[in-house]
Amino acid sequence: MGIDEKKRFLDQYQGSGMEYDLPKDFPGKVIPGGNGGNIVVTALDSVINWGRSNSLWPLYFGTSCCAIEMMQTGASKHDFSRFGFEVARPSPRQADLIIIAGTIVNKMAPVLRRLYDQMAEPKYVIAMGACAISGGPFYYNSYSVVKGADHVIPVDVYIPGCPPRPEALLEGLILLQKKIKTEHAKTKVNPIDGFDEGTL
Amino acid sequence: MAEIETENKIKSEEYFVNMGPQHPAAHGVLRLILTIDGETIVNVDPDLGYIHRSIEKMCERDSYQQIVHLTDRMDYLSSHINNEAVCLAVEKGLQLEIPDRVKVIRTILSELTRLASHQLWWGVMGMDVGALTTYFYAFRDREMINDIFEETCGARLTMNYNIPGGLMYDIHPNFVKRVKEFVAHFKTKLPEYDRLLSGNIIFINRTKGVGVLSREDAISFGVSGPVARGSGFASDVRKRHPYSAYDRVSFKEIVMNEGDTLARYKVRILEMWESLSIIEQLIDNIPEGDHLVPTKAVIKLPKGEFYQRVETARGELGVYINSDGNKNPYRVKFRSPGFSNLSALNHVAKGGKIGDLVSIMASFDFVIPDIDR
Amino acid sequence: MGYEAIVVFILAGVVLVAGANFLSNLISPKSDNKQKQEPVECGVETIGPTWVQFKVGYYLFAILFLIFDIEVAFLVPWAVVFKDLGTVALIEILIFLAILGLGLLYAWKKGALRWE
Amino acid sequence: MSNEELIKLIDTWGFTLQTTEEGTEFLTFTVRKEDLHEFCRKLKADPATHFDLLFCVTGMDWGNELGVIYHLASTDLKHEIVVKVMTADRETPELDTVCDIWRTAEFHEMEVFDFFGIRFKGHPNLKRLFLTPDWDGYPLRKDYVDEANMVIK
Repeated sequence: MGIDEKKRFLDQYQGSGMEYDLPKDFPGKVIPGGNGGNIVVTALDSVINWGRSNSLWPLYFGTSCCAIEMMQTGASKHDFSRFGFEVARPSPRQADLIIIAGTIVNKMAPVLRRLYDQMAEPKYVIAMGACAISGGPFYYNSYSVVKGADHVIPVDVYIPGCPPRPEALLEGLILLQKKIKTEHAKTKVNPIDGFDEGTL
Repeated sequence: MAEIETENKIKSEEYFVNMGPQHPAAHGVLRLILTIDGETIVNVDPDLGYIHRSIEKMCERDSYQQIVHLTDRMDYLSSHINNEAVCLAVEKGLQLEIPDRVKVIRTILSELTRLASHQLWWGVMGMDVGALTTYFYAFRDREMINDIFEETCGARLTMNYNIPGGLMYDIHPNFVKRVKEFVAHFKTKLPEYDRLLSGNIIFINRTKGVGVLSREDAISFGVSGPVARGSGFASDVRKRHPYSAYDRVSFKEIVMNEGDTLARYKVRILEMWESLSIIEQLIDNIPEGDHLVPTKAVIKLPKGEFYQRVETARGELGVYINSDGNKNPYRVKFRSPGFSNLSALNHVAKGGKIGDLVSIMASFDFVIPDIDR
Repeated sequence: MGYEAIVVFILAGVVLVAGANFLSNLISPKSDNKQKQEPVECGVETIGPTWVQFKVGYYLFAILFLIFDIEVAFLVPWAVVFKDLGTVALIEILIFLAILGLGLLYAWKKGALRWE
Repeated sequence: MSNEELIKLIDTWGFTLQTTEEGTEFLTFTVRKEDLHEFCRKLKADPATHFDLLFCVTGMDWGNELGVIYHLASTDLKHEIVVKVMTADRETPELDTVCDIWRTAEFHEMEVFDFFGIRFKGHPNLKRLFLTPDWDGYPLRKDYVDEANMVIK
């Protein structure tokens, strides 16, 4: 089946009135997420987005093994301060970005949701590692793992790997910066508004 | 003139503070509910489970090869040693004879894991006590070990290089060369660690005489690892129950009797030297032989209980497998070093300041998924 | 005569502060919910009453720091001009320092700095 | 002290015990529920045995009994034994605590209560350590079923 028949579903248009053209056999339901991308960006927006994307402050949020790879990325060899992520803040009030590095457990989910709510707008979320994407190695037979952090908060960038290499995390961070650069202040919707947790 | 006691001494109430799941000094998601009066801590009550991933329940439905992959997500800083623990337990159950080559390689990789874990601990302890540069020094050297692991085992952190019966594949041709390079490099860097932090007067004031754990309490709390050896309780599993190639290497077990945070710090620093000397003794004469004893695809342990303990960077990890003869175990219990060490935290931190609690926790070197499993 | 610098200085201060606040309110998206107002305590809600009478030592330390902070604020203009004021200014400042030093000694002896 | 001497000494204490050595590498005593506390206290207090290190506490569900397995070691006499205790009552299983003998048992017994539901008489603050307080059921029991969270494979 060639590419054009099964049109690859790449971008979710948000708020610009364009209908999603879903391929017929698309299994899941589309949850409107993200801050809207690929919209023509005015001059003011490009300045704002340039400033915002190059100075994202991550939150100290490492639950398990991926946190070690995040620390490696923060250290000297794979330095993520080359992209402006260096200032990691412990308090959600001063952070723009949560890198969910590790497994989210049922007991931790309300904590993560509360931290996300207490962050100032505009805020972004990176799900780092297989556990944050879908529960990872703990998907089967585990009674306490939330199968994916997007059951708790809307996620912008997913980084696969268990744990992902520092280069993979850097690539995810750059992807997030690209996404921010295409934001449009007028039609920017807070991702939490249309967010539903979905079933297991 | 004596300090005049004011008649109406202003009474201050105790209140609760969460040193909660998301806290820079918590090294993960450990929540401590502190009852404090001003700065002094009255009681530390841990509330765990924020990273409890029910590994023991999963093990009851996994085959033995699959259990090995779960253990390095438990104490991810000594992941190789955890894998080795489960593999040794399964090999003990099957009475498998492991070739010498595998034993020596496993020991070298265990010591490299211990070094990597102690490096990270040293970097983060400095950061917890306020010295940020130690973080960058430690992680610079840790990257070299990660490169060695990546080349030989394929993964940097959670390397599932061990399988019951030996190693997944043989070591990389230039493994020996790179390990020698690393050992030579790190021998010049370890004194730099000492110069950077050990002699610093602020660091000494923050750690000397802070969080003293006496030997009887260390035993009564079942504490193990560098925390126990800092209080004079010699609990090194590599000496008491040697496994793999530890019986053919000579190394000193470092025991200090002061029992305070500085003693625990010194024990780990000197242990790094011991690990380096162990690697040096083994790296040159890795015996020839095959790297794997082939086992059946579906491993069935005979009926009975098997207990294997290993010395991880944090203490004694015990793997208790109760098998009733079919392909997945009846019950698996991991005796986690962090969990027993945590039971001593309240006793040690009581009466100190909040700042002391941070340096005590850094010296206990908790890894929270190891506590929560 | 010479006051323009101060006016420019004040203007720059006001413009910078007001501008930063106003601009950030203008372009930042807003979202308000109940949990955003709650105090941040490591991701969980606070335990027990938070408006409690805590240790008075904090207040004493803060007051002592404040005194010596203001003292430095007085020293700075003096330090700029004391060269051409001669020894008279020096004696005055020494008296000023002595008085505050006496205050510190008194607080020290009263045990304000002891933390137990 | 070797296992035989241990067996002889412990028999002189007059507890009804089953001692076995097959299927495990440790000398295992299965003691009755009622005299668990007394047996453990003697094990630590008696200078000849002096088991002062409790290094592993394992909750067990043997199908119809619930129980706890204590791995004990003596740091100076260098010998190790395993003490097992069972209770057939699955609704409100109740055992004596040993946390006044070994301080670490306080945490381990909280864990066993959390996963198996075995209450320990005399434990200072027995509460759920890992799971949320309103969690129903005890996960590590064999008959635990939880369709909401668990994807069985």
